[in-house]
Order: sequence, then structure tokens, then C-alpha cells
Amino acid sequence: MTDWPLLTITTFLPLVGALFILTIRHDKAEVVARNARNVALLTSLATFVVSLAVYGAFDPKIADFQLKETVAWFPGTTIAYTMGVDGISVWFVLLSTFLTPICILSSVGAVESRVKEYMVAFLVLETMMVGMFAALDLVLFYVFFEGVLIPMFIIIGVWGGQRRVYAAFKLFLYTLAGSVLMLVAMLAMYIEAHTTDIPTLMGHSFPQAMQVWLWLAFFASFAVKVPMWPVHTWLPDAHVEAPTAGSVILAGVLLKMGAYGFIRFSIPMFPEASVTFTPLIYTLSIVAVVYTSLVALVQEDMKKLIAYSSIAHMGFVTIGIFSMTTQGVEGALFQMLSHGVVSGALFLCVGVVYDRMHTREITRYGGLVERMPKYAVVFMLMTMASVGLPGTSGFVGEFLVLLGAFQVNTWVSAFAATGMVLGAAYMLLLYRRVVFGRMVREDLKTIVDMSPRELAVFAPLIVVVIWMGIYPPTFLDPMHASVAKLIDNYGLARAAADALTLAAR
Amino acid sequence: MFAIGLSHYLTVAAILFTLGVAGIFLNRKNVIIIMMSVELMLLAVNLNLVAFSSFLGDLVGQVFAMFVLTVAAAEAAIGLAIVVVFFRNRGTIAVEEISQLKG
Amino acid sequence: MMYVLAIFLPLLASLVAGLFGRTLGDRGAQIVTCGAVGTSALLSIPIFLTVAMEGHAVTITLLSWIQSGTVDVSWALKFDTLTAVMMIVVTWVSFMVHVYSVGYMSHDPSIPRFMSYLSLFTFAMLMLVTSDNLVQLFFGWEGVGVASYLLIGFWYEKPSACSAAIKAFLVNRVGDFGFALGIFGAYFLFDTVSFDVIFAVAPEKAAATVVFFGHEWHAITIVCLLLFVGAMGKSAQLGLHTWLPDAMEGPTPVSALIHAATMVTAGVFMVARMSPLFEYSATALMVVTVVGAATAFFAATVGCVQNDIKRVIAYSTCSQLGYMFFAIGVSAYQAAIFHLMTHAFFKALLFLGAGSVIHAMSDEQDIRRMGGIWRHVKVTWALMWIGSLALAGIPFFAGYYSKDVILEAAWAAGSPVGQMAYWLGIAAAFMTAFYSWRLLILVFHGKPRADERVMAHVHESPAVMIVPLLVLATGAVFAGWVGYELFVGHEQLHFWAGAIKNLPEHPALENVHHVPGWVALAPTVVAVSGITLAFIFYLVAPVLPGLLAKTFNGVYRFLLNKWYFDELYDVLFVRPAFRLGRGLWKGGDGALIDGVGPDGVAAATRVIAARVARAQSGYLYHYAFAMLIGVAAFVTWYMFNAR
Amino acid sequence: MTQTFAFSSLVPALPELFLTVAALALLMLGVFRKEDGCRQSTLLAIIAMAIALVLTSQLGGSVSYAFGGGEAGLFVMDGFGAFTKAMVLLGSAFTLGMSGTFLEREKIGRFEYPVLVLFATVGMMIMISANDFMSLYLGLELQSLSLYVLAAYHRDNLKATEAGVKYFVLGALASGMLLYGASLLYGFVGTTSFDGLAKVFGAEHAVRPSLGVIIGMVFVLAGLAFKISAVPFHMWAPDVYEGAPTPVTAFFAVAPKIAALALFTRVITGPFGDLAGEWRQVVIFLALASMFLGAFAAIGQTNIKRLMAYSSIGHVGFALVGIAANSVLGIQGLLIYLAIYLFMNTGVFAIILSMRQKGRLVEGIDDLAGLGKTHPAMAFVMMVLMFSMAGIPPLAGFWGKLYVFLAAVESGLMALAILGVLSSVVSAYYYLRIIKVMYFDEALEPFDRQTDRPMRLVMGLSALVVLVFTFIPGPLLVGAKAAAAVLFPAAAG
Amino acid sequence: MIAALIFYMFAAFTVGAGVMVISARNPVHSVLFLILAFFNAAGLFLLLGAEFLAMVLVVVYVGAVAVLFLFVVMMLDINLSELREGFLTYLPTGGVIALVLLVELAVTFGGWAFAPDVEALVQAPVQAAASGVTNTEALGALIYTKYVFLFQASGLILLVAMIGTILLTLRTRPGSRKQKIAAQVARTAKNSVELVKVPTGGGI
Repeated sequence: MTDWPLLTITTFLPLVGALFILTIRHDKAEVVARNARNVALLTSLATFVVSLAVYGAFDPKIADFQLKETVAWFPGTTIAYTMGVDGISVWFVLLSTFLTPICILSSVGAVESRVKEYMVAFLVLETMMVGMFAALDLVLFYVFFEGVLIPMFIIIGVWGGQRRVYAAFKLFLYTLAGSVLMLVAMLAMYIEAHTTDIPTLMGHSFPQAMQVWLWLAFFASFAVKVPMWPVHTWLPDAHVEAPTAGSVILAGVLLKMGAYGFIRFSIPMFPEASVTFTPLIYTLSIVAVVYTSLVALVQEDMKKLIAYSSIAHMGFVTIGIFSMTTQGVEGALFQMLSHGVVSGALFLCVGVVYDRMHTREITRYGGLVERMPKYAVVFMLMTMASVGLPGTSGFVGEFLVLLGAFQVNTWVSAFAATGMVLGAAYMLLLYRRVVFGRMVREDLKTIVDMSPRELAVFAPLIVVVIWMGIYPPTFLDPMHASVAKLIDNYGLARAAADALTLAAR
Repeated sequence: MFAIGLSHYLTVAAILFTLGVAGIFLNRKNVIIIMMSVELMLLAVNLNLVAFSSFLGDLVGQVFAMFVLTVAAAEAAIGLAIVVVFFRNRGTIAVEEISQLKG
Repeated sequence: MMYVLAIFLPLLASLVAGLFGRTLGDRGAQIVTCGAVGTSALLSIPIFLTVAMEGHAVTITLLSWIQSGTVDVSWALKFDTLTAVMMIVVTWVSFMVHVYSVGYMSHDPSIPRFMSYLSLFTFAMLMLVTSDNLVQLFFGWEGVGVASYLLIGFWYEKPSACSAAIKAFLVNRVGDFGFALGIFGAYFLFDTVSFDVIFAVAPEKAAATVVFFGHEWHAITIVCLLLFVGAMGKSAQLGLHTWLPDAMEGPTPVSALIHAATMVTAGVFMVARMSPLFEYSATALMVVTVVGAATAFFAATVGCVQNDIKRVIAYSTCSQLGYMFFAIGVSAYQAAIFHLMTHAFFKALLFLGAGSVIHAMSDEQDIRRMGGIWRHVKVTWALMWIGSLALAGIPFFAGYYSKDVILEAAWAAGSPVGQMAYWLGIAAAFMTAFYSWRLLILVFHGKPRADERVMAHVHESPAVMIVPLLVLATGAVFAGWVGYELFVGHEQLHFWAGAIKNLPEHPALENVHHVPGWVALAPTVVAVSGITLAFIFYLVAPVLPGLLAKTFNGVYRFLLNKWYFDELYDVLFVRPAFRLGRGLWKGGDGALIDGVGPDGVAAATRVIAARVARAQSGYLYHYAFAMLIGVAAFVTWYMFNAR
Repeated sequence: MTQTFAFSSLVPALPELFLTVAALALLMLGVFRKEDGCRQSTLLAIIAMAIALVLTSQLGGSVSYAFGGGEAGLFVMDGFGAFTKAMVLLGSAFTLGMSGTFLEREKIGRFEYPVLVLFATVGMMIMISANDFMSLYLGLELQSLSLYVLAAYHRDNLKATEAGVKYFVLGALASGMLLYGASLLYGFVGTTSFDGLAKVFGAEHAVRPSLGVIIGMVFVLAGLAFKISAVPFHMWAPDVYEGAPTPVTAFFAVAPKIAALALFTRVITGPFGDLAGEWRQVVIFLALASMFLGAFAAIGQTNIKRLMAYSSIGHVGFALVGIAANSVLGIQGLLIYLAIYLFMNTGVFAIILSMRQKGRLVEGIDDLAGLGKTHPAMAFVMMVLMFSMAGIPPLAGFWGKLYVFLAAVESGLMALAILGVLSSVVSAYYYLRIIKVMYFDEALEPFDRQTDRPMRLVMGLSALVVLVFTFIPGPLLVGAKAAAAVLFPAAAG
Repeated sequence: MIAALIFYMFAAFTVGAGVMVISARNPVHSVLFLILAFFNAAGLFLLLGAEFLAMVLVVVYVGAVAVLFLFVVMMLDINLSELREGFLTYLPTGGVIALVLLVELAVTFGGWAFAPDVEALVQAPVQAAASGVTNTEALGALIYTKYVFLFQASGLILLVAMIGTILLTLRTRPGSRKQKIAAQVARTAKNSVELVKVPTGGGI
């Protein structure tokens, strides 16, 4: 079983599906659309099954990378096709493969034009996402990291809303500007360390001065992806204009790429620079939490509100990562997974009503609970998960992050905790304005509750949200070994650096 | 001053060359004058080559100069042909009128 | 098994009623939920007997929960005396409210939903009281918060109900903010969040300090104060009380269950639970005392002038919670819990009675439009009297025992804050009696002020509502007398069996039995005089209140507007938050970040692009000139930078 | 003075000789046929190029000289030459293959066209193999004169003739500069041979170059920079690209550019190899200016040919980054970049050549609107090519950029690398704009059905190369590395 | 001394003529000044001992290229009155930059130095005059042997120039008549001469 290249299969299976869809030809557009949809759904489900096999083959007790595959790639360089997962990345692989079929299923009613291309774009996107989390080579990582932009650009631009062009360009150019700097840094690392192998690089200690600017270059890329304040403004636009499934993937997986990058690169490879810049991260994260929460409070557009809330939630994540405590890092990871599911579900919730009313204006809604009780329940659950109610997935991550941060810096923890209050404020206001109240608008009177298909879309999300809230060890246990290793190495590097500075004195 | 050295020739060539260059961008009205300026530049080059050839005692410079002359003749032919074609289309060869393509 | 069942039955019922409400039907949902909670209530009795009376405290670990590094939190049920007492209170009051709701909500279109929420609340509350660590406590804490939110906003089409629900949740969140930090602090200090370990280690850490917000503080004080902030939120203490009166927007059974008997007392329970920690921080205790006393006084003053029947009782609740807290502040945790229990009975009784009145008056809540209905609703009237008597602390009713012991303890603490608390408590007791009877008189006695149509419909509530009232009334009458010895009397040490810790330095409870006679008598005296005053004002000389209000218009308005807390918060927090949000959105994100960042760069790029394109003029001589400049520049560069 | 002439000494120049003979034969054929045999001549010319390609591929094994003794020979053939010549031949053949239909439709198909392309190609190959300033100059002029004529080929078209005038005048100016610089270098060293120059500047002599030499070098570089259209010697490019007939533009954008860059590389690594400290500043400036101007100026364009001109200016900037690195890695990067550029550009021009509405030629970017719906396959190819040109992984264009920047970083040119990647972000904007027009905008009027098989072939091939390169990068990398190593004998040894 | 004077004369005339080329009002005059410049440059070549090149310059350049210029200028029939306006507008900046370049070049050339071992690198040293080999002969010996490649290449360039010029300018006008040699040669008396019997005495 384990001698199968499981990760490669997981990564490229969607691509195979996409190629298959490309061959679909028929005179009738509906037939093509239906076939494309079915193939895409089957492919993504198969991919999910394979990724479960990855999880099965994964040994949570081992901290190192597992299921490694290496194939020579660029002759004359160390750039190789190296894949592998550890306790951190395996979750993101699963998250990607988990969300994709849901997105595909959810787009049945939402996307009616150019379905074939849409499905192809989504499957290509899945390949890129999975590949990015499984890549163990610097350049390979970059290829996937950057390649995500292509399908995303198309998805937003073709199937997006009114200002889709602006949003698509903003997303693309903003993130590209950040990541090209990272590319230069990666090249410099290759020149310095003579390798592009990520595990090897983790063991390589870069000179301190070099670390600083390498860190900054990586930061430029990851901060945009996370996104951290003040480079977050692409996110609300992208979210608002993207089709529902696009928003789900954007919030669910793409935002995690930045934070994943921090964990995979910034901290283990540039520990001393990370120490130097931790206050910066804290400051920006806190500003992000408070600032975006306040901004979310006054949004008129449902998606925009959730988009801003995503920024706030990712602020918690960055705090947790840079607290460099076991709880902080594990909490951040957990928060990422949770946020992936919850914000995805929230965007789907918006999508449900958007498909019916074709507006995302909060004021156009109200009193939905009257005609859509099931919807109200699901939305409520996800709202509560977003707010961080204990017993839902949102709590565990938030709690661990703040707990971890408190051990290091009480100010940070306290300021970040205000996000708990503000987060509850905007989410409940949103819920109230959309779902509660009297149904006054005539056009809402005929709105229908969720269809069985929509419920099927939400069911797995609901299960996961509650599972993560009630029994998080399923998710936390496999992380322990890898996180412990990360923190140990970081501590060692810091100690070594301290010793060095002392000696220099 | 009276001993004529290499520098004298080089300076004359430099002046000619500069005149040629200046002729190209100072000229507003006539493309043919620009082409004559190019001829001046090539003359300067030839002067340079011959002068070096003479002072180095090496014939290669003169060989080079000869090829330059040959090519210059060919160039002049092509250039004038193009100008003639342009004139047929536009009815003028004033430099300022050659500005359909821009941006 | 019995233990687990007692806790999880309500959850099960809630899920069944919530998810399958449509198939079950109203009746089915009612049966399921009442049955489950009733079973829990019944089970709580043997549990109480085993745990409290026989002293068999147990902890049942169910499932691992959060495990990360040294953080190791499990789903566990801890049963000790404190829990057992709370369980009795919670399950029984809850059961009564469930039953009462069957009648009260009979005309509502979404009964299963309501019953489901109630059961959900019961489950969360039980989780709260049985928690064996701070995090699970927090789970229950938030769970009851959500249930409260859902129930306050139960009539979602009412904008005021929705606002009240959100307000309740948010104000609680502010408290939780402190609570959460308190948990982090506790973990930071003790490296665990488990009660047993914390309590065991607390004495060793009594002198520990912690750097918090850049200063060095006494560690336990900080942790306690932070936890207390949480308690203030949940228990509506001064400053974070504003949500409680608004919460009356919910259906009356909810007010009875959540906003009188159980949830609001969670703060008291939590601080009592943490007594082994609070005991080591004199400062924290002092703060608790001051806040409690101030709340008791403040809420009582406001209660005197309110006109909404439920709001009056709500302020009364707030005030009584203040009593409990200053009891805790003087280390009389037992007295606080005792009062908590008696209060649960009589306050639930009062609320349900008020509900019965409202029911009878066709949903009228303003006491100025009631009056003279006692003849029509005799049972309710009698029960309300019992409740009020208990509340006012008239001897031999439940409230008398618990309130007296609190005031005595405050006096007996012998500290300045204790003294202050005592006097404020006495003042509050006077006002309590006054507003209770103001309410009784305005509602039941005198001339009817409601219109004909309403009066014609005034009727006694059905049995399903009255029976729970009777049960609660029994509690309101006898609970004090029954519990006195166990809770605060001579058997208390044996009874609590270590569930509550008192340091020898804090002997208030011991000294209760040795206070001067006038101290013990004063509460009763002021209560009676308060009642008398109420009679004078509202029955004998009804012009007086108006006259008084006119004379002291400022004071009256100040009280009527609840000390302007809502307005203050509105100006201080709510409006600025929205204004700031809008400003940051339009100004920060829109103008500044986007304007300077992406959009600015894009605009600049376009300008540059246009310039560059213009430079491509189409003129040959410009092109040639550019080349010349290029060459000349390079040559010049080398002339001056030649190696 | 009598030297025995051995024909075997001509072997290194065999492809050039073959192509020359073929061109002359085609000329004769064309002259003595009655009707305009553009199509047949084109086909024959492509076959001739294919044969030349085969011949070239046989020659790259080792360094060999022709026309003159040993290393001072006028003509050199080596791995680098073979690699770049192969690219030039491919580029010429592709663009020639795409032009037949176009010329016929525009009724300007004449047999001279393929002949001139062949002569230009011979000129490029001589340039690439130049080992002496004289052969450099003659090769350059052979190419340039053919190109001047080709630019004005559509002689009844005002734009085309204007393009011809501009190209000619500025080209002559550039040649003059180049020559002037060459004369100064000759004056200093006493020889025009690359090897002679390299020896003088080489380590064993360690001559501190006089200012005159530096000025000479600057003039030579300026002349060459014109040919590769590097800023500020680029001004001709947009106008000529727009004005010239589209197949000619396609040709301009590919083969001469590659040849000129190869020549640039040879000059800079050969005779000036040890003057890196001097020329590097110039090259860095050229690279930066080209990258940024290419990126910014293209943004406002509405004509797609003009846009491609600016795009190629930008690409030259990136290629120059590889040259600036002055290392095996850098030249390897340059060659990879050029090879990928070759395929990308021919693909794009194949699409531009297919832009016809109701038989009328269109060149506006807006005319592409809705291509994603009307011609999905073509739009897909264009999208892939545009993302690739923007340098987005996993498409081939990314790897070209990766290699040149890797080389820059290796050589310590960090600022150049950073500014370079930033300029690539700016340039991404206009590539994206084309994708936006094709996919996000509503369709106006569909293009005529494309029936030209060679055109479809070129499109498909370019898209395939761009897509598949990531999976099979090996052959190109190894080839480019071997070719680059030739220029740095010291590093290889 | 005399040589210096002659140099200065030639140099001055060359430069002066060059100035006039770019500044003359009438393009025909420009061409004539260009011819003057070429003549004087030929003189300078003679001074430098490059007789063959001097002759080529006069014969080829003046004889062919300059005349071609003249021909085109005349043919294109340019309106003289429009010319020469705006010459001065760009003179200041353009002139300054040109002057800067010139000064820099002149400064550099003031102290021209050859590479140290330049003699070793010279590929085709000039034979001593005593050897009796003339300049033309020496050049011929080089061009047809060592530089035959370049010679051929320049031939190709001229061929391209021919093709290009013809391609661009040759037009076959529908009405124009051409001499058809083959047709002429193929004519026979039989089909081109008609013998008519003229009746004598009939008058015309």
C-alpha cells in the first residue's frame, strides 16, 4: 500500500479528471454540463478517498516527513520532484480534498454557463492546492503556490459578479507581487545552501543578516496570502466577486497557504529573524483582528462581512504561529482547519440565498427563518462556530491560540481576545439582519428552504464542525509529533543564536 | 602642432561622426539628408579605420574600410528605395510626416 | 451511569425535539423534553443524597477533549456537594419551567423549538456545574449563553427581542473575555486547567507573581480578578448588568429559568467553585465585595421606579446577585450558595407568577395599567405574595435565612468593605421590600387601571402552570428553613466536605453566629418598614409618589433611566465602534490602504504607462535622439567612473 | 601568398553555404517562372531550413573554425552556435510557414519573400558564428538589409513603408555606432579578431583598458542593443512591429532577436569576457530599463502587434539579466529563456495571424473579445501562452525567468533580481488583460474559421511545449547547459 | 610641414563640407557638399597611404552613390520652401549633448594608446614600400585569400540590395511597352514583311 505514490496520485488525479472533461463533446450544452459535473464530482470524491488513504498510511507518531517520493526533475540542479507530508501538511491535503467535492456539488444551481470550463478550473485548482501542501521542494512548492492563481483568476473573472474584473486582477497582481519577492529569496537560499530540499533546508542555518531579508521576502508573500493587515484589501473584493464555490476555496484553502508558509518556511528556516520580527507579526495581527472586526461590523454585503471576518480569524492564526508555543501552533493549525470548514460553510450559506435572490445585500433579506428553518439552523450553527462557541470547531483553535499567546505575551493575548467580543458582534448582527426579524420584503415571501442537494452539501461540513468541537484529538493528535519537532528545533536554533550573540559580545 | 599624429585624424573623424549623428536628429524636413548624415558617419568610421591601419602598419583596417564602403553603398541603395516607396504612398519625405506609428 | 444520564438526557431531548420537532408534533416535543428533564430532576435527588449527604464525591471522565502540550482537558463530570446542590436547583427549577411552559406557550406556533432550547439550556447548565476543569466550565458557560441568546430572541420577529438577545450575548462576551484570560492566567500559573490540581497547588503559589501588561502583579489576584470579570458578565454585576433587564424580552418562563434562577447565578457558582483560589487573594475578595454591594444597592434603586413588571423583578434579581457576591467577598461562599438556592426558588416563583399575571392580562406588562385583579387570579396572587415575602426576607420564609446570614456575614467580616457592604445591603433590603410591595399593590390591589376588554379576560392560569408555581412556592417557603443548618449552620463543614474552602483568616461565616442582635434584626426591620412605605405610597396616599418624583425630578429621572448606563455605553462603545468601523472601512481600507496601495499603484502605473507611450512620439528624430542620449550617457558614465 | 584551399575547412560553415546556395537557387527559380510562386518557394525554403537544421545539429560537437587560421578564423562553430542557430532556423521556418496564407490573402505573395527570409537567416547564422568584427558586421548587415526590405515589403501600404523608413534610418545609425566602436577597438588592439581582443583583455595580459577602448565597447554595445531592441535603443521596435506586415512582425519578433542576443552574448563573453566589470553596468542598465519600459509602455496599448513589441522589449530585458550574470548559469538561463520565448512568440503570432473578421484583418486587442466562447481552442492556447509570458508557473515561461534570476542571484545581482521580478508583476497586468478580454468580455464578432493547417500546427505545438516543458525539462536544460559552457572554457575546465 | 598644411586643408574642408551637408537649405546642395566631403576625405586617405581606398571612395562613392542620391533628390521633387524650418528648435539641447559627446571623444583621443604588445597581434602587416608591393596589390592579396569569406558575404549583401531595390520600386505599368528580344529575334521575314503588289502608275 505504502509503496504506491499516494501523494502523487492525490495531486494529479484531479488533473486527469480535468483532461477527461476536456474530451467531453456533445451537441447539447446541458449534456456536456451534466457530464462534466458528474466527472468532476466523481474525480474529486475519488481524490478524497485517495487522500484518506494517505491519512491511513500516515504514522502520527513520526515527526518527520512521510510517504516521501522523489524523482529527479531539473538536471544540473537540486530541483527535484519531492513530495511528502508531515503531521501539519497532511491536514491541509485533506482539507483541500474535502472541500473540493463540496464546492463542485454546491455549484450545480449556481453555475450554468461554461460548466465544462468551470469544472476543469476547479480540478486544476485542486491539483495545485494539494500539490502545494505536499511539495517538499522549494521550487516545486513555488510552482504550485503560484499556479493556484491561474484557475482562481479564471474562476473569479469568468463566473464572478459585477466587479469581477477588478477583483480578479487585484487578487492576481497583489499576490503575485508578494510571491515574486519570495521567489528571489528562494533562489538566494538555493545559492546559499546548495539545495532546494525543504527538509534539508530546515536543518540549514542561514547567516543572521541574510535571514532577516529572506524572512522579509517570504513575509511579503505569505502576508499577502494570509492576508495580514494592511495587505488584506484584495480579499474582500475577491470574495465578494467570486462565485460561491470560489469563495469557499479561497477562504477555505487559499488563505491557509500563507500561514502554512510561515510554519513551513519562515519559522524553521529563519528562526532568528522570526524572533526579531515576532513583535511585528503580533502588532499586525492584533491590528488585523480589531480593525477588520470593526470594519466587518458595518458591512452591507454578506460576503464582504464574512471576508473581513476571515481576515480577523487569520489574525489569530498568525498570532498562534508566532507565539511558538505548543498550544499556540497547534491552535493555529486547528484554527486554520476549522476556519477552512466554517468560513467555507458560511460562504455556502450566503450562496444558498444568493442563488435564490441574486443579491448579497444584507438589507434585502430579513426574517428568512420563517420560510427557511433548516437554513436558519445550519446558518446558526456556522455562525456560532465562527464566533468560537465551545463545542464547535471554532473554539478549540481560538482557545489554544490565545492560551499559547498568553504564555508569551499577555498584551497580545488580551488584545486578540477582544476579537472574541467583536467577532460575536458582527456575526450575530449579520445573522439577525438576515435570518431574524419580520419578513417584510415581498420577493422573499416565496423563497424556499434548502433542497436535499444543498443539505447534502452542508451535511459533511456540519459533521466536521461538531466533530472538531467535541472530539478534537482526532485532529490534534497527529500534529503533536511534528509540532513538537518544529518547536524543539526552533528552540535549539534560538539558543544557538543567543549563545553566538553572547560570544560575540 | 605641426606634427600630424593619429589623434588629429581621430579628432577629425570624431567631428565628422558627431556631425553625422547631429544631422540625424536635428534634421526635421528631409529623410534623404538623414541618409547623407549616415554616410558622413560611415565616412568617419572609414577615416578612423584607415588612420589606425596606417599608424599600426596593418592592412586589416583598410580591408575593413573597404567592406564598410561596399555595405554603405548597398545600404544607400536600399534606403533610397524605401524612401521612394514611402514617397509614393505619402507624397512627401518630410521627417515630421513620418509619424503615423506612435504610442 | 445515573450521573451521565442525568446530564445528557436533556441534550438528547433537545436534539430530538429540535431536529424532529415537526414529526413529533408539539405534544411529542413537550413530552420528550419534560420527561427527560423530569428524569434528570428525579435523578438529581439520589445524586444529591449520595454526593452531598453521604459525602461520596466522584469525578467521571468521559472523553478526551483538548490535548496539546501540557494542556490536557477532558470531558469530565465532577460531582461534589456544590455540584449536587446546583444540580438540584437547576434540574428542578428547569423541570418546573418546562412544565409551566407547556401551558404558557400553548398558543405559540413553534413549541418544539422552544422546548428544545429549554432543554439545551438545561444541558449546558448541567455541564457548567459538573465541570471538573475551567475549560469545560467555559463550555457550559458559553452554552448557557447561547441558549439564553436563542431564548431571548425566541420571538425573532420582534426587533427589540433580537436586539436584547444580541446585547445579552455580547455583554456576556465581554465578561467571557475576562474569563478566558483568567483561564489562560490560571494555566500560566498552574500549568493545568483542572480544578483538583489547581486547588491542590494554590497554597504553594500564594505568593507567586506574574508579569501582566508590563507590570508585576500578585498572580492569584490577577487570575481571580479576570475570572471575576467573567462572573460579572454572566451574573449581571454593576457595569455588565445592562443586558439582564433587556433580556426580559424573552418569554417569561425563560426569564424565570435563565435570568433569575440558574444562568445568572453561574457567576456566583463559578466564584464559589474557585474559592480555594479566591481565598488567597484579599484584593480580589475586596473587589468582589465592593462590586457585589454596589450592585445590590444600585439595582434596588432602579427597581423602585421601574414600571414593567418583569423589569422590576429583573432588577431585583440583579440586586440579589449583588448580595451573593458580597457574601462571597467576605468569604461566606456557603451563604452565597445558600442564597442562590433560595433565590432560585422564590425568584422563579415570582417570575412565573408574573408570567401568569401577564398571561391573564393578555400580555400586558406595564404595572401602571394593572391593578385590582387579585380577585380574579387568587392563586397567582397568593403565590406572588409568598414569593415577595421570601424576597423581602420576612422571617421564616426562605429569603429570610439566606439574606440574613449574608448581611450578618458582611458585618462579621470585620473589614471596612464588609461594613460598607452591610449598610448598602441594609439599604437595598429596604428598597427591595418597597419595590416588591409596590409591585404587588399596583398589580393586584387598588382600582383596575386596565381597559374593560382586558379586564374581562382576566382569568386564572391553567393547572399546568399553577402546579409548578406551587412546587416552587413550597421551596420558597421551606428551603431556607431546611437548608440553613446544612449550608451555613453547624453542619456546614461536614456538608460541603471541602467543596468550598475557607481560610482561617476569613472567619466571617463562623462569626455570623456571634453578631450583635441589632445586626441580625436590622434586615427584618427595614424590610417591614419598606413594606409599610409601599402601602403608604401606593394604597393609602397614591399622590405621594408622583409628588416625590416631581420634587426630586433629577433623581427620579436618573433612576428611571437606570443610571444612564445604556446611554453611556451607547456613547462610549456602541456608536464609536460603528463609527470607527465605517471610518476604517471607507477611510482606512478604501482611501488609505487601497488608495495608496493597489489602486494608487495601479493609477500611478497607468500614468507612467501613458507618459511612456507619449514618449514614443513617432518622430524619427526623437528616436535617434534617445539613442544618442543613451550612448552619451554611457560614455559620460565611464568618463567619470572609469576604474 | 598562395594558400592551398581545402574544402574540408568549409565544413563548419556548411549550413550557411547550403542555405546560400538554396537561396540563390530559389531566386533563379522564382525569376524564371511565369506566375508568382510564393507558395512553392516558401515550401522549398522551409525544406532548405530543415536540411540546414539537420546539418547544424551535426556540427555543434566541438569548437571548429573556418576561414582563417585557427582561433583567429573569421568564423567559429561550436555548441553555442549550434544551439542558437537551431533556434533561429526553427523560428524562421515557423514564421515562414505561417506567412503563406496571409501573404496570399493580402495579395502580396511574391517569390522574393522566402528568398529574403533565407538571406536574412544566413545573415543571422553568420552573426552567430562571427569570430571577428568584420564577419560580425557583414553578417549583421546581410540580415539587416533583408529585414529593412521585409519591413517595407508591403510597399503599397503606408504603415509598412513608414516602418521601413524608420527601421532603416535608425538601423543605419546603429550600424554606424557599432562600426565606430569597432574601429576604436581595432585601433587599440590592432586586430579585429575576437580572440585577439580576448587575449589582450585576458588575464594573462591584464591590460587595463584605456578609456578609448571602453568608449569603443560602449558604442559596440549600443549598436548591438539596437538590434535586440533594448531600452533606450528600442524606439524602432513598436513602430516597426505595428507597421510591418504581420508575418514579418512575427519573424522580427523571433529569429533576429534570438540571433542578435546570441551575438550579444558571444561578443560580451568572448572579446569582452574579461571586461565584465566594465560592461556589466551597461547591461544591467539595459536590462532594467527594458524590463520596466516593456512592462509599463505595453499597458496602454490597443494594437496587439504593438503590445507584442513592448512585450518583446520586456523579454529582452529578462534575457539580459541572464547575460548580466556572466556565468554558465546565466547563459544557460538565457538560452532556456530564448528557446521558450521562441515557442511562445510563434504561438501568439499564429493567433494574431488568425485574427480575421469577414476576411478583413484586425489587430485590436478588443477584437479578441469573447474568444473564449467563439473559439475555445484558440483562446485556450492564447491563455496558456499569456500566462506563460507573464511567467506564472507551472508554464514554461516561468522556468526561463527562474533560471535567469537564479543566475543573477548567484552572481550577487540581488537588486537586479528583485527589480526584475517586480517588473514582471507589472507586465503580468497586460498579459492578464488579454486573457480578460478573451474570457471575461462578451463576444463581438467571431473570427473567420481558421483553415490554415500550418497555423493550427504552430499553435498546437507552442501550447504543447509551454504546457509540457514543466514535466520534461531535461533535454532543453542539458542542451542549454552544454551550449553555455562552451563560452566559459575556464569554468568548464 | 607641408604635409601638415595639406592635412589641415583636407581636414578643414571635410569638416566644413560635413557641416554644410546637414545645414544646407537645399538638399541638392547637401549632396554636392557630401561629394566635396568625400573628395577631401579621399585626400586624407592618400595622406595615410591608402591609395586604393582613396580611389574607391572617389570612383564608387562619388561616381555611384552620391549620384544616386542626387538622382533621388531630383526625382522626388521636394518643395524647397518648406524645408529647413524648425532646424533650430532642438539645436540647443541636441547640440549640447552632441558637443559633450564630441568633447569626450576628443579628450579620449588626445592621448590614444595602443595595446602594449600590439605588434604581435597585427594580422596583416603592411609590407615595406621597398618590397614593391603596392597598396592595391596587398589589399587584393588579402581580400581574395584570407578574407574571401567576407568578400563573398559582401557580394551577398549587394545581391540582397539589388533584390530589395527591385522588389520595392519596380512597377510594371499596364501601358508601358517593353522590348521583347525573343520576339524580335524570332521574327522572320515571312510573317513580318508583307509584299504588296503595287499597281504601277496608279498614284497614291
